[in-house]
Amino acid sequence: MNLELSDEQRLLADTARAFVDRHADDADPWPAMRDTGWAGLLVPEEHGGSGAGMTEFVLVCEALGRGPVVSPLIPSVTAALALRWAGTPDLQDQWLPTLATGAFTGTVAVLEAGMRDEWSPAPMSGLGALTGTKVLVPWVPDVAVIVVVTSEGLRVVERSGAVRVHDHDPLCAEPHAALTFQQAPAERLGSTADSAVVLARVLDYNAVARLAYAIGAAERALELSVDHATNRHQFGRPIGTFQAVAHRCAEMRADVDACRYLAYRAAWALDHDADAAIAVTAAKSFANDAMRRVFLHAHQVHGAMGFATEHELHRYTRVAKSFELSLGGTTRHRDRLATEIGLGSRP
Amino acid sequence: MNLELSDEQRLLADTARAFVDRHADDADPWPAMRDTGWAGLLVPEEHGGSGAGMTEFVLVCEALGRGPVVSPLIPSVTAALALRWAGTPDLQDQWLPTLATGAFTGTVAVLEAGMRDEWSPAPMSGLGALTGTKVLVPWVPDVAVIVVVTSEGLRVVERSGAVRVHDHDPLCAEPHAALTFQQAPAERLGSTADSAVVLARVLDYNAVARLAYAIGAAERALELSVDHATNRHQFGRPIGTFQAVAHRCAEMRADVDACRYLAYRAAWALDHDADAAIAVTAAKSFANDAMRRVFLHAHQVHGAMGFATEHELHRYTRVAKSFELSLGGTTRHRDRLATEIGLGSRP
Amino acid sequence: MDFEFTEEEEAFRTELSDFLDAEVPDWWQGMFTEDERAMPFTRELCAKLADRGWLTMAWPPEHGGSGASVWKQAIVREEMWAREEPRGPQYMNLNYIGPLLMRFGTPEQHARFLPPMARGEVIWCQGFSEPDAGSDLASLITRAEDRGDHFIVNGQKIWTSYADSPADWCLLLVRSNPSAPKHRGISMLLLDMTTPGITVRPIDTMAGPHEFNEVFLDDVRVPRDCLLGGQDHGWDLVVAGLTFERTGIARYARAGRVIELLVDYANDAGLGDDPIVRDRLADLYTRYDAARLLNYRAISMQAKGEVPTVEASVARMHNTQLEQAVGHVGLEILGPTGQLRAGDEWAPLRGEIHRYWTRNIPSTLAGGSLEVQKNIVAQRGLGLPREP
Amino acid sequence: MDFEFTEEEEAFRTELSDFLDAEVPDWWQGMFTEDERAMPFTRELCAKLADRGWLTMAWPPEHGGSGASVWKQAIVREEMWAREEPRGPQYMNLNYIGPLLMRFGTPEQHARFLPPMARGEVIWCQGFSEPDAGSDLASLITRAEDRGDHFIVNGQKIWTSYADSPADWCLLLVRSNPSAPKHRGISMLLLDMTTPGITVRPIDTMAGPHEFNEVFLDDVRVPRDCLLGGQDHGWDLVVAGLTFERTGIARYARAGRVIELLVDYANDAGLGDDPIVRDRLADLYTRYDAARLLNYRAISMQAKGEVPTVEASVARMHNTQLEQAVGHVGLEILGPTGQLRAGDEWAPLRGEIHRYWTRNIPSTLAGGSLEVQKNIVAQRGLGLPREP
Repeated sequence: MNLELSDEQRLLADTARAFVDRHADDADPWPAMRDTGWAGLLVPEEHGGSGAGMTEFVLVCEALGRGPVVSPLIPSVTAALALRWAGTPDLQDQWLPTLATGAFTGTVAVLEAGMRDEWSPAPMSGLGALTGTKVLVPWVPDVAVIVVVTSEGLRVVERSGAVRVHDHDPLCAEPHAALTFQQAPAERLGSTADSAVVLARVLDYNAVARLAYAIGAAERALELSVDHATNRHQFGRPIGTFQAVAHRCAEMRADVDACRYLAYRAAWALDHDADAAIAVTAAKSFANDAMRRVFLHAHQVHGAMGFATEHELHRYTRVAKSFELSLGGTTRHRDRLATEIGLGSRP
Repeated sequence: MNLELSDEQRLLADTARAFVDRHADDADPWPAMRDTGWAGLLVPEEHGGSGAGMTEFVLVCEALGRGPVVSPLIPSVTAALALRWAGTPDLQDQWLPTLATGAFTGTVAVLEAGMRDEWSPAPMSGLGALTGTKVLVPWVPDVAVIVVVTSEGLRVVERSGAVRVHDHDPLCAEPHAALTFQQAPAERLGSTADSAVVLARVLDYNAVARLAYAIGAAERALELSVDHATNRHQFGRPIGTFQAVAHRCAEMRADVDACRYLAYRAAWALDHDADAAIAVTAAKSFANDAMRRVFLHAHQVHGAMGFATEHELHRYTRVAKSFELSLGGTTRHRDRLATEIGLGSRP
Repeated sequence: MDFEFTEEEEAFRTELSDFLDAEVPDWWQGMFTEDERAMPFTRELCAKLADRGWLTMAWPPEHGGSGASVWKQAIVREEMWAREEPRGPQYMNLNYIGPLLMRFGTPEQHARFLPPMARGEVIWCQGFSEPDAGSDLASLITRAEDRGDHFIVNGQKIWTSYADSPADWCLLLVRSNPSAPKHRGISMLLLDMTTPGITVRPIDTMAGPHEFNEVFLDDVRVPRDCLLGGQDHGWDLVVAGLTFERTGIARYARAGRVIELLVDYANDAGLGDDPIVRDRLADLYTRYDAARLLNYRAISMQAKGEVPTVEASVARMHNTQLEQAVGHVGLEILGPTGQLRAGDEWAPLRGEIHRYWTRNIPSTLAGGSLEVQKNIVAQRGLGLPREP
Repeated sequence: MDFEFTEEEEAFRTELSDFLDAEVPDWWQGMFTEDERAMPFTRELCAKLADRGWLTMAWPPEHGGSGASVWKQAIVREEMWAREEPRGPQYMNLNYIGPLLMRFGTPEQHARFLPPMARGEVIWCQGFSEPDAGSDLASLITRAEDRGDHFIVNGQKIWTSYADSPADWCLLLVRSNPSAPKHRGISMLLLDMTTPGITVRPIDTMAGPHEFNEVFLDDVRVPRDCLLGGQDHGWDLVVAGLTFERTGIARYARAGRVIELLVDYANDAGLGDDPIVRDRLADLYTRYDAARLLNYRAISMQAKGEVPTVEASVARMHNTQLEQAVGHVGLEILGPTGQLRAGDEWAPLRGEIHRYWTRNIPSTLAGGSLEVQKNIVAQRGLGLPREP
C-alpha cells in the first residue's frame, strides 16, 4: 500500500500543471496539447501511443480541470479505448495511430432521448446503416471518428454528410452536440456480447477521467475560496477568520481529498483489473454528492461575486455539475455498489 | 390561517408546563396527572372525558416531553381512541369512563418480531383466544386493558394471567414490555375492515402525540445547549461566541420550529379530517431526520458532559431516538407521502 | 390555530390565479433573461393589476391602498412568486420602498412618489451594497457632501438589480457624515436615475444577463428634497426596510411549483413507482411544507401586529436551503439532459429545472446570507453572546 | 501508487486475524461494560500478544520491538479495532505513552517503565482534561508544587478513561509554574495510582459504566524521578504525543465491520432487494471507503517519515462522522426493535447496532472535537488566518 505518487507520476502532474498555466486561456489548446503525447497515453506502443496507465491519464485530467482547459482529450481517448479493446486489427491500424498523436480526434455517442443515463440500453438500431439521434455527444467540429452505442453493440462511424449536427448550449464549456444519423454507414466494433463488456469498461474509464477533471476544478474552487476568505475583509477582519467560513473551507478540503484518493484508487484498479467495478462506482457515487457540497461551500464563501460570470468560479461549478449529471447518477451507482458489497436476495 | 395558539390553548400549555416543573422528578407522576383530566382530553363528554381535540393533547404531550415526564398517558389515550372509534357501546361504557379519569390505564400492542414497523401486517391470529408475543408494548405493571392488533383486526384483552410479561430495557425511560399471550380471552373491536381504518387512524394519532413529546424534549435540549454555550468558557470566552457553536444552536432552533408547526398542523388536520394523511406523514418524516440533526448538535455543543448520565441531556436524546425508530421510519412515510403528492404509475 | 385560508381568501386566490394564468405568457421566465419583451410586459401587467386594485392592495387606504389583510398579501406573493414574479422589479415598490416613503417621507414626497408606484408606472432599484460593504453593509463609503440645497454624491454601488432595466429611480444609501460612528453617518437619498454623472455597468451572472449592475456615481447632484428621513439617520430606514421586506418573498411557492413539475415529469417518464425518486421528491415536499408553515407562522405574528424578526430568519433559512435542494434533486432526477438549457429541443421541462438550479446558487447569499440569518437566530432569538 | 497490501502483509493479517478469532470471546464488547471478565481478559490477551512479539511489534528494536512497518501497524490496528480493541487500555501504552517515554524519558525511566508495558502487564491512564480545560487544554490548573526531590500535586482531572480499571499509572499533566504563560508552565508527571491522596470517581455514560472517571488529587506526592521531560516543558510532550497518536485508532475498521453486519442483516430480513436499504448501505460503504483511503494516505506519509498533521485531521473528520452515520442508518434499517439493547432476546444483531450508535454519540468530541479538526485543516492546512 502506498498512496504517494511515483517520481514519474509527480513529474507528469507537474508538466500538466505547467501546461495549464500556459494554455488555459488559449482559444484552442488542442494544437499545443497534441505535442504533449497525452492523447496517446492509453494507446499501446505498437500503435504509436505510450502505453501508460489510467493513473497517468487521471493525473493529466486532474490538472486540466484546474484550468479548466477545454479540449477534446477525454472523448478522444475514450473513443481510442473502444477501438483498442473491440476493434479489428484493421480498424486499430486505421485509427489508433492518428488518435494517439492527436492528429485526428474521436468521440463516443451514447445517449439518446429517453435514456435515463449512459448505462441504460440504447434504442438506436445497429443493423445496417445508422439512423437516429444521439444527444449530448462531446464535440469538436472536425472530429474524425465517432464510436456509436447501438442496441446491437458498438459501431464506428466516420464523420460524413450522413451526420447532421445540432450544437447544444449545455451547462459546461465543453462543446456538445446532438448528432442525427441519416443512413450513416457504420462498421461493427466487436460482437454484440463483447460490445457490452467493452462499453461497460469504456464508461468506467470515461467516468474516472471526468471525475479527475472535476477534482481539478474542485481543487481550484477551493484555492479561490481560500484566497477570497483571506483577502476579503468584512467587519474589520478577513472573512476567513469567521468559523462559519473557515469550516466551510475545511469541509471542502476533506471532500476534495476523499474524491481524489477514490479516483486514484479507481484508476489503479482499472490498471490492475482489481475490483474495478467497486472502486469506480464508489468513487462516482461519493463524488456526485461531494461535488455538490464543495460548490455550495465555494459559492457561499465567495458571496455574490462567485455568481458573476466575470469571476472564474462559475466555470468550475459548471464542470462539477456536468460531471455529476453524466455517467450515472448517485442512485444508479449506489445500486450497483450495493450488489458489489453483497446485498441481494438470499437463495 | 392563524398559527397562534388561542387563549385557552395557551392556558392549557402553561398549565402543562407548570405540571412538568412540579412533577418531573416524581417517581410516579400518574397520580398527580390523573387530576389534570388529560387522560380524558380525547374522550367524548358522554363518556366522562372533555371531548377536546388532538391539538390540545399535543400541547400537553409537548410540555411533558420537556420533563421528560414518564407516564402511561400517551399509550392509555391511544387505547381509549381505539375503543372510542371501534368499540361496541358496551365496550365503550366498560372502559372509556375509567380510562378518561385515569383510574385505569390502557395500552396498545402492535409490534411482533419480524414486523418492519407498526404499519406492517401483524402475524398474530385474532381467531379465538390470542396466542403469541407482542414486543415493545408501552407498559405499566397495573395496566388494565390492552388493545391488540391481529391479522383479523383489533382485539381487546383484559390484563390477566394469560399474559406473560417480559420487561424490556429499551432506549428511553418509558417502560416497555414483551407480552406473551397464552390462549388469552379477547373481545373483537370492530369488524376486520373497520379495524384497518381505525388502526391507521390510531397510529396517526399515536405518531403525532409521540412527535409532540419528542418536540418538547428537543426544545429542552436546545435550552440546555444555549445555557451551556452561554456559561461554558474556553479560550477566555463563552463557547457560544464561536460561530461553529452559535450556528449549531440556530440550526436546532430552525429544525425544532419546523417540527412544531408540522406537528400542530397534523393535529389540526386530525381534528378537522382535512388531508390528515399528508399532514401526519410529512410531520413524521421531516421530524425523523430533524431530530437526528438536533441531537447531533446538542451533543456537540455540550461536549463530553452531555454523554455522562449525570447530565440530563441523554434523557432527551433517548426520547428523540425512540420516537424516530417508532411508528414508521422515514422511508415508510416518504413512500406514503409520495403517493399523496401524486407520484404513481400513469394509467 | 387554523391551518386553512378562509373561503373568501380562497376565492380571491382563484380569481387572481385565473387572471395571471390568462395574462402571464408562456415565454415569461422572470426578469433576468435576454428576452426584450420582459420589461414592457411587466409594466403592462402592473398597470392592469393597478386597475383592478390588486397592485397596492396591501397599502393603507390613506395612500390609495385597500389595507388588505396580511393573508391576502401572502396569497398575492405566493401566486406571483410561483410564476416568477411577473410584477418584475415593482414588487419592491409595493413591499418596502413605498412603505418606507409612507413612514419617513414628507407630504410632498408622498404626493410626488407614491401615485406613480400605485399606478405601476415606475421602476425603482436599490443602491445599498458596495464592493467593500456586503454583509457589513454599514461600512459603505459612497460619499454625499452636503452643499446646502443639494448633495453631491461620489462612489460606487454594486449588485444593483434592475438599474439597467432601466430603473427610473434609485433608493440610494450614502455616507453623509464620515466622522460619525459607522451606523450614524448614513443617509438615504431618492436618486433620479436620469441625473448626469450616473454610469450603469451590467454584471452578467450564471443565470443570464441583466441580473446585477454596478452603478458608478460621479459628482451626481441630488436635490435636498430627495433626502428621505433624517440626515445621517439613514440606518434607521435600513432597519425599518428590512422589517417590511422580511417575509416579502414567497420563495417556497416557487419551490412548490417546481416540485409539482418534477412529480409530473417523474410520472410521465415512468418513474412514479421508482422508490428512490419517490423518496427524494417526498423529502423535498416535506421541506417545502415546513418552509411554508414557518412563513405562515411569521405572517400570523404580523397579523397580530408583531414584527417577526427571528421568525422571519428561521423561515428564510428553510426557504433558501429548500430552493437549492429542489434544484439539485430536480437535476438529479432529470439525469444527463438536465444539463441542457431552455431553447434546446432536448431540454426536459423546457430547461426550467436547469434555470431554477442556476438561479438559486446565490439564494443563501442574497438579502442576508444564511450565516447572517443564523447569527440573528442565535443572538436575537436565543440570546447567545455576540462574538468578541 | 499502490492500493494493495503485500502478500507478506496479507499473510500476517490472516495469521493475526485467525489468532484473534480464536482468542476473543463472543461476550467481548470492549472495555466499557458491566462485565467483570473484561479487564482480566485484556491483560491475558496482551500477555499472549507479547509472547508472539505482536504487542510492541511497532516499537524500535532498542526498546524490544521489531520496528514493524507502518503498514503492519495499520493491520494490527484494523484487526483490533474491528473487534472492539481487545487490548483494552494498553493500546495507549503502545501507540503513544511508550513512544513518549522513549523520546523524553531518562535511561532509568526507560528501564523502569518500558519492560512492563512490553510484557503487557501494566495499565496506564491519561490525566489531561480538567473541568475547565477541555478543548482549551492548556488552561489546566491542577497544581504541582516543586518541593525539591518531589512535587505535591493538588487538583482535579476529568474524562479519565481506565482510571478505575484500575490503572497502575497515570500520565499526568500539571501546572508547575503558574506565573509563566499558559503553554510554558506545564509539566508531565508519571503518577503511581496507588499513591495516597488519589480519589477516583467513576462517571457513567450513555454507553454504560466505567467509561470515564474524575480523578481528585489531594496533596499527592510525586517523586522527582517521575517527572517526564523538562520541568515546565510538558506542552512539548503533549504536541509530540498528539503526533504519535494521530492515526492511532482505525475507527473506520469497526465501521466497516458494522456495515458487513448490516448487509447480512438486510439479506436475512429479505431487505437485500429493497432499493432504499441498498441506497443507504451503499452510501455508508462509500463513506467508509473514503475514510479508509484517507487514513491510508496519512500512513503513506508516515512511511516516508513525514508527520501527517493536517491529513490526520482530514481522516479524522471522515472517520468520526462515518461512525455516527453508520449508527444512525443502522438503527433506521433495524426499525423499532433497534431500540432494544444487548441481552434482550428481541434485540436484532444482539444489540450491537444500538451499542454502536450510543458509543459514537461523542465520537466527534473525543480526542479533539470535529471543530478542532476543522480549525487545524483551515489554519494549518489551508493557511487561513486565525480568529482574532
